[in-house]
Amino acid sequence: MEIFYPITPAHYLVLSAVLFGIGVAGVLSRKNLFVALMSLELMLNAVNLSFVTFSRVNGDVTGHVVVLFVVAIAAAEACVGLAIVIALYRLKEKVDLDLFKSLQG
Amino acid sequence: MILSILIGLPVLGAVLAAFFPQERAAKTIPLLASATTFIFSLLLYTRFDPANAGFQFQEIYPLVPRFSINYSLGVDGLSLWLILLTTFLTPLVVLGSFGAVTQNARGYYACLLFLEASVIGTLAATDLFLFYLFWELMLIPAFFLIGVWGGPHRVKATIKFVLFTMAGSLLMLVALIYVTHEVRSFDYTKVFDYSFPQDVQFWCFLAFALAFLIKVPLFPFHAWLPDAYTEAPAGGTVMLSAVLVKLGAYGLLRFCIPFFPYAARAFSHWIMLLAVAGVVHGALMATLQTDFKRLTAYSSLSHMGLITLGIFTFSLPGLQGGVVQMIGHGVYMAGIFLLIGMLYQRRGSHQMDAYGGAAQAAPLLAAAMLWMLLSAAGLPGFAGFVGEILILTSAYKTWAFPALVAIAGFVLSAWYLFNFYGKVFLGTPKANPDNTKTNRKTNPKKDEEIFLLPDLSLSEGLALLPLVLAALWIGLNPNFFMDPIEKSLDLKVIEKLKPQPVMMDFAAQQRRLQDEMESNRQPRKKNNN
Amino acid sequence: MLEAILFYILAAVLLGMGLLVITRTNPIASALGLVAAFAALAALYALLSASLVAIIQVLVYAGGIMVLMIFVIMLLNLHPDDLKPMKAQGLTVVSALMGALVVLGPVIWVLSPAGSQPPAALTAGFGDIFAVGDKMFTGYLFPFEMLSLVLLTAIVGALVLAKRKL
Amino acid sequence: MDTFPIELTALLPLWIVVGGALALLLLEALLGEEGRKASPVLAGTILVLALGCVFHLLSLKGMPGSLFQGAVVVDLYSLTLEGICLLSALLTCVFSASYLRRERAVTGEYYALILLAVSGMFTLALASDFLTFFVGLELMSLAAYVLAGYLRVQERSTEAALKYFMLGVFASGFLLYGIALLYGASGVLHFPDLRHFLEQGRYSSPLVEAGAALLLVGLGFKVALVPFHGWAPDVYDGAPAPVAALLSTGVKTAAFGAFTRLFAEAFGLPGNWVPAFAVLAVLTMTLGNLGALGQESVKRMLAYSSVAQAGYLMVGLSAASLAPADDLERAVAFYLLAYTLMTAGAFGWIAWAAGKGETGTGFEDYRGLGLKCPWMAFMMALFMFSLAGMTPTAGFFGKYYLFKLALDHGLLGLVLVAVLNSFVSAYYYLRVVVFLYMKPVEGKETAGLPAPLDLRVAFLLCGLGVLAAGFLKFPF
Repeated sequence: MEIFYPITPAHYLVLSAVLFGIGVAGVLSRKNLFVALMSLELMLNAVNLSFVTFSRVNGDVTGHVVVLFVVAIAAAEACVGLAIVIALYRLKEKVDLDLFKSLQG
Repeated sequence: MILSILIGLPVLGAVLAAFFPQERAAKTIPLLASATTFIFSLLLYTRFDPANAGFQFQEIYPLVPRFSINYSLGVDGLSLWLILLTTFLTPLVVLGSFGAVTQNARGYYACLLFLEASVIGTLAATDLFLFYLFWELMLIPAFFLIGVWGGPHRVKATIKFVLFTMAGSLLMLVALIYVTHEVRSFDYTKVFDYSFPQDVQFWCFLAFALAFLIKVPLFPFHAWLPDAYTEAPAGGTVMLSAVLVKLGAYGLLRFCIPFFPYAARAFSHWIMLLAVAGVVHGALMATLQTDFKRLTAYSSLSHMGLITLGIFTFSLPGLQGGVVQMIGHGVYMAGIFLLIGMLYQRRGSHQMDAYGGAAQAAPLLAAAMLWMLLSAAGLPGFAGFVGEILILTSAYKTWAFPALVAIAGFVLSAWYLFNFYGKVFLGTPKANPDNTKTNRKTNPKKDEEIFLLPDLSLSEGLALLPLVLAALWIGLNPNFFMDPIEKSLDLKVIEKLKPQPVMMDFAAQQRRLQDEMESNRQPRKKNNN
Repeated sequence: MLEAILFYILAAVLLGMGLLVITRTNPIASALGLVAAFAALAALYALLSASLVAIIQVLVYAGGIMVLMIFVIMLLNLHPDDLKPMKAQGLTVVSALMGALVVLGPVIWVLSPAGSQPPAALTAGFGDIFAVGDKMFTGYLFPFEMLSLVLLTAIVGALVLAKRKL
Repeated sequence: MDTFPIELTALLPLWIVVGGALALLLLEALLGEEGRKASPVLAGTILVLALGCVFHLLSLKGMPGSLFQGAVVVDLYSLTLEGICLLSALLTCVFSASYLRRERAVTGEYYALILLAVSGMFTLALASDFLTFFVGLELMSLAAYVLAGYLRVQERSTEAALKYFMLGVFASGFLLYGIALLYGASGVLHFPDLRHFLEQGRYSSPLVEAGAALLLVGLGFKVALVPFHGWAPDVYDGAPAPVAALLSTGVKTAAFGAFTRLFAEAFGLPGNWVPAFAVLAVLTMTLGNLGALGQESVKRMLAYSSVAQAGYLMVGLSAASLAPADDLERAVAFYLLAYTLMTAGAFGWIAWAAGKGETGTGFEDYRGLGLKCPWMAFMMALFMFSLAGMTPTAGFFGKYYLFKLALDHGLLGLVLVAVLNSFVSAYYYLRVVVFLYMKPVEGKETAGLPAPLDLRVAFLLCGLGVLAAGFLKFPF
């Protein structure tokens, strides 16, 4: 029982690591662009959880500042990512990563 | 300033030739530039002091001050004749190419002059870094010369040539970085005075020697040579055989042996054996060829093996013989390859079968060729003789076995050279392959035109005359060439090769160097203030 | 004890929703899963005394980014046939997950000093808008200024990529 | 003004570039068609102005060091990186001007995005804490994603953008995770603080190592080190050629420059990183070169070559924990300068020679071009010689300094591998020259391509730079 209770920062870190892993798995396995984009968001959020946890551990709000920055940057990335999806959709009428093979080799 | 001007003049000529709008001027500018360079280079001979073994005509300017790389030039006995050989041959090559090169002539001459400049730079550099700069720089014009104006398989030949040479020089670069880091200087004399520990000597010798032996080329590293010589245009072949390969031998004399004497002595027997193997291999391959340009390429390989043999006897006559043979080889190979180019220009073939009885149609050409072949075969009184005898006798004294094999190789060389002469110039005249059978129906010609093989033109004759005279001059008066360089060879190579009585303690040497650096640094600081 | 119960509930929601995101065929379902995951994250932040971050998480992520994403999904109005179900990629998912668990989790668990040390005592107002704002506008003023350019770039970039005529 | 000015003026180049980006956007919005025509000129002027400013700052005595409470550091190294990035952007602008006219895709936003990317590069070059570093990286990358997909009517361009974006954000995730772990271990974000923390040796967990390793993975993706390079050939190949010039030079310069500063200054732990970096170096060089060997498109060959070139940089970086930071930064900065001149030149040349829609990027397409356009072809030959590391070009000096650095610190084996690689690379670089000059023209004769004056001037400067860079006095 000792590893389940009491809750320590390490619990949060493991949670964050697993969430990161889910995000990575999503990016690697899903060919649907939207899902890939959402998986990227999951990865960034997992990191945010780590930052907040470390902030709590160190008793220093620098981590919170970083998280706010990351939120803004994630918004910017989502914006550009969705724009790319729209541009692609105009060319192909599909949003599947598998369809874009002209550059391989 | 003489040396800088010698490098600068051809560069200037090359730039002018490349930029000048008129194709006609493209011929006169390079000729003027190279001739001026030659005349100017005579100053080197007249002002050279044979009693001084050190560098003369020195110039030093900082090039990359932060790494204390200097633009420093100098000439001593080792490089004197090779520079003069280069400046002597270039105008002749330019003159000899007038008829042969018609397409993109401006680029051709620019490359030729650029090559001359980089060769002179390589020979005159007394800073190791500068030497490497020029050494690698030679590749670029040579790459273009073979690749653009060469024969049908030129691309393969030029890539092979560049890659072989590069492979060697890159390893040399690593060794060079190592050596100069150890000595903490790029200055030739500093490295020269330093004695390296034995294991360092071994590896660095191998790395340096590989670069130079590929260039010479020594027996197993020669695969680039037949292709490059055969495919290059006549002028390019002359530069390759008469000048570029000499730089390999020069590198051995200048860097490899004096820097790493211990390793040089340890490897000398192996290299002598390989040199002799090259002599025999070249000779045997030459007898098998039906293409006479390829034949001559192999004979050149064979003769370069002899030069390497002479150098690695480590005796004064052997070294002198090597240097004289370099000059002689440069002159007669230049002659032979120019003449081959002229034959090709007339018939469009390098096959011995395509010719026959050429002496009747072109007596002057035949006479010049005979003269050069006699030199090459080492007939007494001609350019090849003195060097050969000196090398063979001193090699015999050092180690009899390879010398005897080399003599056998030389007998063979007389045979294939005269076989070539006989097939091409004697016998019954053969028709020009361009005008035979199928061609004749569509393009009927008179009988005279079929056998047409015009004699030397004025510019061709002018290009060959100095070579003919030089071949004789070297044969008749070898001391003219040997005396000025004796002192340098003796002090810079042989002295260094004698086993050192007391090897200086390595740590002490490092300390001494560091002290020297400190003491150098301090006065400079004062000056700044 | 309360913290532990909350933590486990939230962790279960977070991971469950995360898995939902990467396994659903319909992107709308994924998006809704993501919203739920973000909400759980916000609650976790609150548990870690990061009040401002928790609020921003809800406002910006759930309120902004997700709306944008759902909007685009609706805009493109994809035909269900276009959305291929996940093929035999379960293996990739499992391996990536296992990798993350096997490598990252234990490394942090076992080796992190944070795992065994009690967290630092908190000052009053830790993680509220004053503390964070104070930090952001003193030590991190320069990157904050640059952040405005990031947003500008995103706007211009989206415009360039998505407008009809070049 | 002989000594260094205060904070705001020390960052003047950055302010100029940011102001320029805003001005270009306003110009496009207010003047429309007229503004479009003027935008390349305006962008060029701004970049030249900023470059002049950088040169002026370089010539001043007494660098201010860190500013904005340690967020940025202005020293000779960061100023030099700024100069190189500006050079890259300036060349890109010149190459783009005629390229975009040909593709009928001129907009003011394009140049504004270039300037925004440059401000990201500056931020990255100046960064002295992880947050600034990350923001700079993202600013640069976002602009780069958009630029890669700028010709969105072309499938290859949009695809390049997608691939670049996906892997870029993916890499950012790892990078950020690495930063989080480092922050967790040390509680600080500033590089000097981190170094201080590490030097005290108080940390007892591999959290630092794990963080730094994740950071390495993230940066490895960004600068395309093998095995994280998969995206690079596709992106450089698919992006419009002038953009590829910017992506492979300016973006890489900033990322590598910051990478170097990070590992030379923040993680100055003796010996720790040598094996990891050496393995990355060997893999990157070897696989990059092998990839380039088999290509039939010059543009794609250049893409692989830029991967291989990153490997040579890694050879120098392998000495990061052994050599003094100054020596390392100097060697890296010089190589980046040389690399920028030759690679940007080569991609720019492709932009010129490939024709409308970039249809002619194969080796075969350049048969005999050397005879039709001798001077333009000669420039390409010069870039190829430089990339192959032949003397006396900048490429040779760059490699020389890097290899010397590694060799001086005992990495003989690594240098031998590097030398072997540079030998292999000579083959495919020279192949370009062979096609330009040594292959007979087959089929129909095509007329020589016209080259506008601005292009010619840019190539001439590039060529002269390649020839002279090794002999010029370097800022530090």
